[in-house]
Formats: sequence, structure tokens, C-alpha cells
Amino acid sequence: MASANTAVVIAVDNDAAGGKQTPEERRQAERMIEALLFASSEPLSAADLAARLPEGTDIQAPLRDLQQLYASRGVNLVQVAGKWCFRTAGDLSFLLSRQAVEQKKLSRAAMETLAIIAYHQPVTRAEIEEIRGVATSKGTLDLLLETGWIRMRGRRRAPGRPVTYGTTEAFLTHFGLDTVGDLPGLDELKGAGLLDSRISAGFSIPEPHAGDELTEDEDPLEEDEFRAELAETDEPGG
Amino acid sequence: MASANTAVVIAVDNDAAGGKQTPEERRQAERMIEALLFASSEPLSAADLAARLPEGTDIQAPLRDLQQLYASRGVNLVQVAGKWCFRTAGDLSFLLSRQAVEQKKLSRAAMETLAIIAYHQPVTRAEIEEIRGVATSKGTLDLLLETGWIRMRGRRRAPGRPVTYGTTEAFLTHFGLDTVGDLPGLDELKGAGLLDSRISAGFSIPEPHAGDELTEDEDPLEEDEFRAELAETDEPGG
Amino acid sequence: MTEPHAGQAEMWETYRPLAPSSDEPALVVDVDGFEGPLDLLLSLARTQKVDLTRISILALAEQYLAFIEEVRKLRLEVAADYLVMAAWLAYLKSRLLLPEEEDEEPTGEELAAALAFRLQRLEAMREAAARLANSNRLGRDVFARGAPEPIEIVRKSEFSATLYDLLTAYAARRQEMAALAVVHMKRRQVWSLNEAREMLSRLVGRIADWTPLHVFLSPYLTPEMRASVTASAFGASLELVREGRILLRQTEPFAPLYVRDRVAVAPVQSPSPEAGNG
Repeated sequence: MASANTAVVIAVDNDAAGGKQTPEERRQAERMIEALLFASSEPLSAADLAARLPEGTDIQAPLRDLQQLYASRGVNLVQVAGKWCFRTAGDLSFLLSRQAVEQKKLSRAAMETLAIIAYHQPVTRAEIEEIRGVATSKGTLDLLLETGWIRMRGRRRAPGRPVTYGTTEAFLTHFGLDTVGDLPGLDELKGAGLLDSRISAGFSIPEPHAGDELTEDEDPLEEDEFRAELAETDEPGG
Repeated sequence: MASANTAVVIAVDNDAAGGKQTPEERRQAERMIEALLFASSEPLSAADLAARLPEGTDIQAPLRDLQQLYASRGVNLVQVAGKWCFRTAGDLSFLLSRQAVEQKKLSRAAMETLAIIAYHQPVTRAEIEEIRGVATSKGTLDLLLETGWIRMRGRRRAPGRPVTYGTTEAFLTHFGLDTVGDLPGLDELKGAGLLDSRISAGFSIPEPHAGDELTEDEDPLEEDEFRAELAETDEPGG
Repeated sequence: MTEPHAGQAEMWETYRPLAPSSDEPALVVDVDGFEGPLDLLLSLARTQKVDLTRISILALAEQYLAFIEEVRKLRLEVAADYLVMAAWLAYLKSRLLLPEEEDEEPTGEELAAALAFRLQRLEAMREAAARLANSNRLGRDVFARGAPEPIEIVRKSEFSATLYDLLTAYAARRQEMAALAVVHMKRRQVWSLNEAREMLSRLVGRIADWTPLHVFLSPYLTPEMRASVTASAFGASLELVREGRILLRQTEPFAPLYVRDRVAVAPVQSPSPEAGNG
């Protein structure tokens, strides 16, 4: 019985605070607050709302009701720095970003580096430079990593433990290859006229190493190293 | 038994149309549409929505549900110019007048001319003058073109090839109309034969035609002509 | 009615086809308030207080003619189109009153109906305009979201290359490098400024006395290197003088250059080659 009495007292208190609103008045207050917050270009405080609503309109109760009503919806009623506003629900923020795809062509240097990685993998940056005969900028390798066509495979068991690079499955998919072993060899390149047939006898083209497993002279990248490398490659190419 | 079978068939059909959505998927589609329409500064067509939502999301059913849900609220989901948007409820305008940017009021003559263009489009200046019984000052049409609510549509296939005028999407958006078919009192006016601009033609009733396609007796404006007309209308009204 | 503003008046204030004369008496305000004869007719029709569809065009014509007559009696100017309408209404009146001739087209009744139609249509458009003006207008009565949330554009690059591009790039570079490997370029024989500097810094410091420059250079002065060695040594020695590390002396033009370490001989006061040893 005591608890029932308490409930009555609370109800009376609420009623007093709400200026003895009828359900219809309460609904109308909700509608007005909804419209004001929707149309406002800035978040509004309870005081701002009170100033614009008919005098004596209860603000707090309708605000609470609205907040609850919108909590599960695509738009939420939130409080920012003590002021109220509508905001897109956090889990739907993806809707508010659109991807603009830019078609880009690889530079000649990047194409060469990619080709050398494909044929000579696993290959270190120093080895790429030796084959190309020029220094390879970090930007070129970053760009190739960004294409998703190359990846860091491991570290060469050699002084300085340099990172080894290889191609990815995305590389094979993009270039329509089943395995890197399908890359044309010396004779095929000659046959296609891409290599001079009078090229010196000592000239050879390696058999690319395809598998994901590391070769004998490779160590795995440690998890931390790997992340660090990735973070590093996010910088604008130097 | 026969009627029960029919009901089953209908249910299956509905299911197929709705892409076999679960209630959760439907709720999520509603939330996403709500979020997009709340966030957008411009009305969005069903196609716009579809382009931004995950592929295969049903648009029509959630839109109808949302429209119903918001109908009694302080913010309504409405269709203007064939596109969807949220707008504050019309009955709350008293509350929001403070938000209103002071707008220039159109003169009675300009408003009358706008109405004639809206209800009689495509319509020539001579026809507007015939209806109003006075010459239309060039300033009035310039002004209306400047508001972005009317546009030059084409040229009437008649002696002198006069320019025809019609309303724009901005007109529909401003006056909260889905199509020109929703102009207030249009049906009564049609029924009374009052939308006939040619008295002698008896009681054939042309309907306002706002579509971008030209009517049978309109020719397109030529690019140069169009520019010349625009340039002309830029002069201070004479 | 608000005051017309200069310039904007024509655009925004009520449009008046009749230019009011400046010296007209108060009565003219009534005439002036009409937008042409049709507007005047419509106003007169309203005084009949019946539905426009049942209006008596004959009575209306008489009202109009009486009105114009009144205005003219007051010797006020009436714009031409009002007079044209008056003439036409007088004609219409006669057509309505006199018995119709058989072959006349259109009949008086048809003309009256046409006028009634125009009045109804103008009235309808005025009402439509009022309805439009009073409808819920965006930015006045109804509002869009005050703070729309922008769509963020995330740029993503997509690369494309063909296998042919890949193979061409590879083959071309490998072939180029293979070709480079077999070419033996003849190295050009020069003695660089740096080499000269290094040699001078190394040797001069050890000899405290004035020494002819060519003594230091003699091991390098092969016939094909003579010019390069001499030029570089001279340049390097000037640089070292400027840095205050050596002293340089020449007794006359084209005479041999003498060098000496500056620090080592600092106590010696007379820096002359003839001054002999330290």
C-alpha cells in the first residue's frame, strides 16, 4: 500500500512540473520541439527552445520522450555541449560518405618496379634498384602497395635484414594470370618482339617464385614490424 | 478454400516484390532512408536514394511507412517535384516564422502572372496578356525568371514563333507541390473550362504541361536564341 | 499599400499599366486602381453581387459605359484601351438589344458569353494566385533541415595496367641494362678540385718553409693530366688561402707559385722565399 501511495505522489509532482498538460498538449509540445530542432541551423539549448515556444510549455518531458522515440531511428536526438540537435545515427554514418573512384595510370618507373617484383620475387628494394640501374623512390613502392598488387613477404636473411616484396592474388586477378609462373619467359618475350633476339647469351629471366610460403632465405615479418611498415607507407611518398 | 489459396498467392507475390525482406531488414531500410533524407539539403528521388543505399534495398515500402509515421509529427515526409524530403509541418509555421529569411513579396501582378503560367503552361506572353486583359511589363517576366520559378520552354509553332513559358522544379519545391497536377483547385478549373486560353476553341481543355518534353505545338529554343533571350531579360526591365 | 521604392518599384510593387498624372483629383484614384478595362469590368461585375456565371452582361456593359461617361464628364483623361472597350461594349449592347440577323456570326449572345468567360477566367486566376501565395511556402511556412549533414566524398584511386604494359616495361628495362653492362666507356682523366684540395692539405702542413707548388704536384703531372692537375691545384690552393690555412706567394707574373703552411710558420715574421729556413 505504501508503494502505491508513493506512486501517486510522484504522479502529482510530475503533473505540477508539466504545468498540468493534457496528453494533447504534450503531443503538441513534442511536435513543436521536433520542428524547431529540425529547422534550426544550430543546436538549441532548452532555454532557446523555451524562448520560442508558447509560454509555459514544458520542455524537459517532451525532450526526453523525443530522445527515446528517435533513439532507435535513423536520426537521433542528441545533446552536444548542452544543446539539442538531430544527428544521423552513428551506425549509419557510412551513408554520408561517397567514394569517388579516380582512374590512375602507373608511371613507367612504377610499371618497371612492379614487373621486376613479379619476375624476381621475393626481391628486396636494393635488388630492384640493381636490376633497374636507378634508385627506387619510397613513393613508388608505397604506390604499388596501395594498388594492392604487391605486398611485403618477409625479411631476407642477410645483413640489414631487408624486406622482401612479392605480388598478390589481386595482381594475378588484374593481369589475368593463373600463377606468376604464367608470366612469359625469355623465349616468349623474344618471340613477342619485346626483347631483342640478339641479346647476349648470358641474359636470363628468372623463374618467379609463386607460393605464399617463405623461401629458405626469408624470415617472416614480425607482426609489429608489419604494422610499422604499413604505417610508414601511409606517409606521402618521399 | 479457394479464397484461402488466392490469399497465399498474393502473399507470395508481395514477398517477391519486397525482395524477401525480413522485418529487421525493412526496419534498417527505413532507418537508412530516414537518415539520408534528414541529412540531405536537397529533396532526393527514389533513384537518388537507391543509388546511395545497399543494392537491392526496397525503397517504396519503407518510404510509405515513413510517410505515415511522420504524418502526425512536427516534421513530415513529403514529395515535392517527384522527390522526397522532410519539411516542418505546415500548421507549425507560426512557430518558425523567426527562422524565415525576410523574403521579398511578389507584387499582385507578378503573382497573377505566375499563377497563369503555372495553370496554363506552356503559355506565351500574348496569352498571359489576353487572360489578364493588360500588357505584361517586361519587368514582371524578368522578375519571375529571376526567381527561378519559371523558365522559357520553347517556341510556339505559330506565326512569330513566340516563346512559351512554364514552371520549374524550383517552383514545385517552393510551393510544396509534387507535380503541376497538384496545383490547388486545378480539377475544378479544368471542369469549369477555365483553363482554356483560346475562347473560340470552345470547351477543349488543355492541361498544364510542365514536363520537359515539348508539346506538339512547341519547338525547342535554339541555343543561341535562348542565350539571347536570357541576355535580354538581364537588362533592367523596360 | 507600401510606398514604392525607387528602382525596385516596377518589379516588386503593384503593377499599374496606367501612368497616373500628377495633377489628378481624388476621384481618379478609383480609375487608377484598375489594371485595365477587364479589371474594371470585373470590379463592376462584383457590384452585381451574383455569381459570375449568371451575371447580366447587358447590365454590366451599361455600368461600364456609365462609368466611363462619368469620368469623361469630369474631363479626365481615359486611356485608349478603356475607350476601345467602351466602344466594343456599346456595339455588344446594340447587338444584344436589336433583333439578330440570320447570317451574323458570332451572335450577340456568343459575344456576351465570351466576355463572361474572360471575366470568369480572370477571376479564377486571381483566386489561384491568392491560393498559391497563401499556400505553405518553403522558407516562409515550412522549412527544410536547418543543418543538413554534408555527404563526404572519399577519393579512392583505382589503377589499371595491362599485361602488355607490364611486359613491355620489364623487357625494355632489362634489355637496356643488359646493353649498358657490355659498353666500356673510356673514363675521362681529370684531377678533381677535391683531390687537389685533399693532397694540398695533407702535404703543405708538413713543410714549414716556402715550397714551389709544382714540387707537390710532380707525382701527378703525367702528360695527359698536366692541364687538369695544374688547374685544380691552383683552384684548391686559392680556396685554402681564403680559408686562412696556407699562404701563397708569387714574385712576378708567370713566376713559380710558392706555398707554405700558415700556422706552422706563424712565429716567423718575414714571409719571403729568400728569407731561407726557419
